[in-house]
Amino acid sequence: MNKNFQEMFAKAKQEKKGSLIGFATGMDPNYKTSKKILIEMAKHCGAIEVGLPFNTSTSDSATIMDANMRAIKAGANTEKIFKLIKEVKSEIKNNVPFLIMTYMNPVYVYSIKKFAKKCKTSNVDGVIIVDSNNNSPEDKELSKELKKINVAYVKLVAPTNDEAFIKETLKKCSSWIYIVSYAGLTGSKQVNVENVKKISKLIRKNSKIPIGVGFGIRTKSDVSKVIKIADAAIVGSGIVDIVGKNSKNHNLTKKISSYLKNLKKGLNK
Amino acid sequence: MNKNFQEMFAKAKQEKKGSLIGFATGMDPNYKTSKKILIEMAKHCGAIEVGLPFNTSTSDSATIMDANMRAIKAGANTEKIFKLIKEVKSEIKNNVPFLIMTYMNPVYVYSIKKFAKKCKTSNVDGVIIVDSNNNSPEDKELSKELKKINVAYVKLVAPTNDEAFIKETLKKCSSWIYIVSYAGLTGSKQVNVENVKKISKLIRKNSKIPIGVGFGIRTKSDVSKVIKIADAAIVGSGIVDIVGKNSKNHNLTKKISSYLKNLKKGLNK
Amino acid sequence: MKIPPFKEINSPNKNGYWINPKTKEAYGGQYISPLLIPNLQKVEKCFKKALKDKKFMKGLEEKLLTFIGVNTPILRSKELEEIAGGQKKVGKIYLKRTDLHHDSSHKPVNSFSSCYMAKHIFKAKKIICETGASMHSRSVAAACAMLKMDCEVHIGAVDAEKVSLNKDISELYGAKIVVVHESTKSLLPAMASALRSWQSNPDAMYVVGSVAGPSPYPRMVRTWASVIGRIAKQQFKQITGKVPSTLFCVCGGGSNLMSMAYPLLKDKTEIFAVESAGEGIPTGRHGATILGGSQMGILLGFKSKVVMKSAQIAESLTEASGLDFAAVGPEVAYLHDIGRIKFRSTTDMAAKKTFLMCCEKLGIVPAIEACYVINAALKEIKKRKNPKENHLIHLCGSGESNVARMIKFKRENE
Amino acid sequence: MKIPPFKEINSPNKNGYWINPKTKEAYGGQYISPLLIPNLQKVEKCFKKALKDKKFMKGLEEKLLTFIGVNTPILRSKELEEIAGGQKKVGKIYLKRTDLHHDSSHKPVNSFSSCYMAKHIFKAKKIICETGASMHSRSVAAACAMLKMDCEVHIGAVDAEKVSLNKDISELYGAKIVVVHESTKSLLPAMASALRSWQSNPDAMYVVGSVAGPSPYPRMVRTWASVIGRIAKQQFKQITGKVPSTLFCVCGGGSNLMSMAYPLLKDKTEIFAVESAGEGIPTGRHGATILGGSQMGILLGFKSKVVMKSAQIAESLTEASGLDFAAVGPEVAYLHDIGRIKFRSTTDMAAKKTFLMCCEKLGIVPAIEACYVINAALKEIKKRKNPKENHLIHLCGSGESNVARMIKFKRENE
Ligand SMILES: Cc1ncc(COP(=O)(O)O)c(C=O)c1O
Ligand SMILES: Cc1ncc(COP(=O)(O)O)c(C=O)c1O
Repeated sequence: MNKNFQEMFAKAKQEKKGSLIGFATGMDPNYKTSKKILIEMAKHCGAIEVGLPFNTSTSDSATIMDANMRAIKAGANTEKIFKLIKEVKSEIKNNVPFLIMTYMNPVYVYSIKKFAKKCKTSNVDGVIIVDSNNNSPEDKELSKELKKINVAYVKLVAPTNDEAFIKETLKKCSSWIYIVSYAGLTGSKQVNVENVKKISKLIRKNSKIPIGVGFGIRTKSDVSKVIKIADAAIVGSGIVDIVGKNSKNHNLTKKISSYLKNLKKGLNK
Repeated sequence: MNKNFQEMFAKAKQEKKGSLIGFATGMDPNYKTSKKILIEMAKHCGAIEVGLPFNTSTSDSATIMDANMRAIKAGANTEKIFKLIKEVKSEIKNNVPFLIMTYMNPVYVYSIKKFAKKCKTSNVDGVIIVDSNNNSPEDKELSKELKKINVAYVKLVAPTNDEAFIKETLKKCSSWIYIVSYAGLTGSKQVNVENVKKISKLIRKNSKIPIGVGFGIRTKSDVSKVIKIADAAIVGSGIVDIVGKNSKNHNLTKKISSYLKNLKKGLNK
Repeated sequence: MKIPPFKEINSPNKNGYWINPKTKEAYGGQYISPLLIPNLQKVEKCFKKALKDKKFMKGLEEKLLTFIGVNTPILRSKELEEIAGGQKKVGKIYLKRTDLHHDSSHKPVNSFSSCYMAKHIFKAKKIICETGASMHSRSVAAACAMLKMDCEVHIGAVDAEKVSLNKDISELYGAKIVVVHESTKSLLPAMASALRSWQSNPDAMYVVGSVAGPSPYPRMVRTWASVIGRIAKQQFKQITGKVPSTLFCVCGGGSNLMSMAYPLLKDKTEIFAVESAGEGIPTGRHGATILGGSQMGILLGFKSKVVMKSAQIAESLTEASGLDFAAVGPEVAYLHDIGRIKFRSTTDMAAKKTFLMCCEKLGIVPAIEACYVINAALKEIKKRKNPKENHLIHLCGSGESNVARMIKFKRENE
Repeated sequence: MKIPPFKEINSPNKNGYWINPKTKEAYGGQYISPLLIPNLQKVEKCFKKALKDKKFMKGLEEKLLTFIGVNTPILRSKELEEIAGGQKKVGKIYLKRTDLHHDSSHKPVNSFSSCYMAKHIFKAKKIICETGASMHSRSVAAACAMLKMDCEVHIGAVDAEKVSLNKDISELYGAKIVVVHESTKSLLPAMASALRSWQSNPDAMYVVGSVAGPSPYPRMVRTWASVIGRIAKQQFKQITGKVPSTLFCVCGGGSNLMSMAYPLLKDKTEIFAVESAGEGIPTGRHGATILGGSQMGILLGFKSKVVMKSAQIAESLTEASGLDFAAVGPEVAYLHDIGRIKFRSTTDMAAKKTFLMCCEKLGIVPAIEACYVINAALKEIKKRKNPKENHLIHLCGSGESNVARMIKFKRENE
């Protein structure tokens, strides 16, 4: 397991709390502001997912699609997102782990080996590839490369997946596993607690790996419900929404900060 | 031969002149004005064709189609056109022969026998049916009925017709024969003198019947050219044009009168 | 697939008349300026020559098969059977898919054949035609494009608006479009205008779009068009082992009706023709001839049943540009009067609803003209309630050019 | 007429990849949220079951013959031969008349087959699809209407304007239209939008409009669509005694190409695919994938040749909504890379002129997509100058929905 994630989950356990994982699209609305946002998020979140934008994403709602397009317009590409994370990590005081969340194309085009190496040199702690299939040669290669360098390969499981699929996924998954709480796009529905319970059970039957839950978590009460079952709550659209609506507002980071502070109140086990 | 036509051609011959036959749509623009027009025309023309309007005519240019529609709007029907001719003839001082020019439908619908009888009682001297085919039962019946009562049955021949057709036509034709001077609609082109020469020759080979020429005769010079070859020049669109453009003008009959006076200067053989 | 050969039955006499044996009434003939008589004689001669010319017929049939695509299928419609009450109650319903022709209607079969004859036998350089729904003009223009002839189309101003897609396609094919602003600004004055134009261009050939006009057109058009019915009859026998119990066709002038009915005239098939009742026959605003109070009359070169006001041809009115005609072809009137063809009618409103129904339930966009027949057929089939019958409906066209008006109708009615 | 049976060749491996034997490059696969993996497995299972289910296949083939009308003719075009230099110089040119299908393109063959499977084997109540030229949506919506399923169509806002006729017809068939305002507002974002919608409706079945998408779609679509080529191959042999010397198809995603090419892959036919060069490939404003500087990439569930700017999918641009796609299907990319299919391209301007030429010289209104292939085919045929060759061009659609834009183009250029 990646060291930073290990520490995060251990600390939370000690405090009888869950962890909050925040998502923001890298370079949304631009490099400078994105950097400020990520630094601010690192004060409140247990871990941070940075979206490496892809213009033909297939699982994102309009909120995150728009963020992707803003970032691409601002010049976002794989190289710059690595640079952004590296700079942010060097400026923050803590060891908050950072993940890159993206689709397979940017990774594949960049070259999987090079991408893995760059994770290491940029202090990236984990990678999530939304559209990576267990059977694809790219998935195999990426999981192998990330394992070598102890970067977490966090994989998604969804309410439609059966135990066989979850078992297969667990073989490659490292540090934690990501439950998609409903059948739908990021931020398009309310978190579905029943689904989470069902999938968690299947995971727990097969593994002790920490569980993060994402899709549809926006409020303190959402966080609270999820933390009763899982180890981490992932908040994406809620944050990206604030960025989208306040991209030229001087109070942007303050707004994010107070939004996250409130969510954290739901982290008690 | 109808007596009035006989007299007309005889008189013209004596004077070494051709005859002028004028056409106007009956009841165009309305009953009263049409009556004035016809009375005025009777002062200048050797004979008069009165159009019994049909809304689906197939050989008329826009000028006469429009006249038809004005007359129909003013309530024209077969009965009223007969009445109009009868009244006009009773008011004029001379024996100018009147023809009804129309399509087969109004005659057929009115009943051919009844139509022929009505010609007699309304002092109609002749009938022209633009779309009557030599082989149709209606043509046979109509020619028979008109013959009985000595009403002229004037038939059309065109530049596309061969000698056989002309011979066939002559069998039924009485009082005079009508040469269509070109392939086209009433008033749509200039009179074609070459055509007239060619057809006249074919007629003359087979008959001594007087020849009228129509289609495209508008000016004194047109009349003059035609009268060199034929016995009568028929002017239609030229008159109808004046009616169309001056239907509400108090000088309408004067305009027609001076138009006809000028045309008459072309009648010398 | 070969086209079953033509067999002449029900011929008109030498002057182009069908004679009712009981009443002696004559239908058809040739009522036109003497100017055009030689042309009509030439058309007739060419037509007779064409039918006997094996090379011509072979060339024509190949083009009908590969250019027009006359070998269209017959579709069993369980969906319509369901709507009519279920196959077990009303029998089976089949649709002849003439909508799948090149240029989307039955018209191209006659149009192409006539133009092919004009090119190779009449030796015309120019074609003149009139059009209602612009299905005819579209297919004449297509034929002229392929055969390198000039094409002049007469269309009423109202129709030019209503079916602008088909009009635009005619123009893309290179046709010269003459917009007619007379009387109803629809099919009837357009045909008068075309006939007038022919008189100014007697070297051109006129191609009529229905089984109307002066002799020999009614006979020639139904002979060419009957390719559709000859194939359909053969197909139907292959599918059901029999000729259809009933045949339903819409009737404007009667070309799609005759195209299907002609090869079945001597069979036991009950034949129904469907007219447009417009806003309802009693309102006087309709396109129904036989059911709309017609009498014998003479127009546009032929004698037939016509709706008139005193001696003037009445102004028809209907949503369907292809049915906007106050007369029917002479052979159709004759077949009605001798009792061989029965008539029904459908209002514009019912036809428009049938259009939406066909889209939503069949996945087919029918020409609006075809909706009149589908509606009336369903009613008749329901009434007959005979599970042993096999019904054949002529889906005589596809409705792309009606979409603009119909989507408006749909949105206004939701 | 029976549809020649399907024979599997060139299968992908069990993970849905075609493997280039030389480079070991893999094309295809399944790159999608885990949410949809079970659905894709179910689609694959249903597809395999369908192919083996005799009753299903019989029912499907009957509908393909009578509803879609797949038995369309092959037309010998002497007019095109003349344009290319004369038959004596360049050989014979034939057009496969897929434009005569119900709903006017090759799309309905796959659409109907997929929906029929969705109904009878997958047991879906709802279909989701994307569309470019709205030919696919139109035919999916028609199938859904007949099969009583809900239909949701994703269409780019630009295309919704461009091909509004087809969009309106989809709506008349009862489809729910989702207009997509992202990126190019055309086919590619529409497909992303459809895939997204499927994640929110995993009980629905997704029906792809080309040989693209995650496995098993590329294989399934080409298998269904190959009905067209199976019939065409048989017809061509009947007409000429041989398989075609050359085959020309346009290539957007590659479904009409594969529909015709698949049954000829093991034959000697030289196969050409034609892409849209838009305003010219060097301008970067085009819809050409293979010739437009593509590299291997992963998008919309599959790995194939893709035009990209850094790692982002490039924005294609072309007059033809059906070609507005920066990728080709994986099997197509594979067949190109192993040298089996050659590529050519045509600019928008040349395609538009070809559209007018086809109208004026052939009497055919082709889908604008088909004009790219006709133009390129004529060039290639001229160049080959081989009087012994028999050329086959896939006329993959009819252009009613392009008429509004093309009549404007004609009028502006006269
Ligand atoms: C599709 C369609 N059906 C029917 C008709 C009616 O004509 P007819 O009765 O001559 O077949 C038309 C005429 O344009 C038409 O376009
Ligand atoms: C008529 C037509 N041809 C071709 C295409 C291109 O698609 P594909 O290459 O998948 O056949 C389309 C797509 O909409 C189309 O509508």
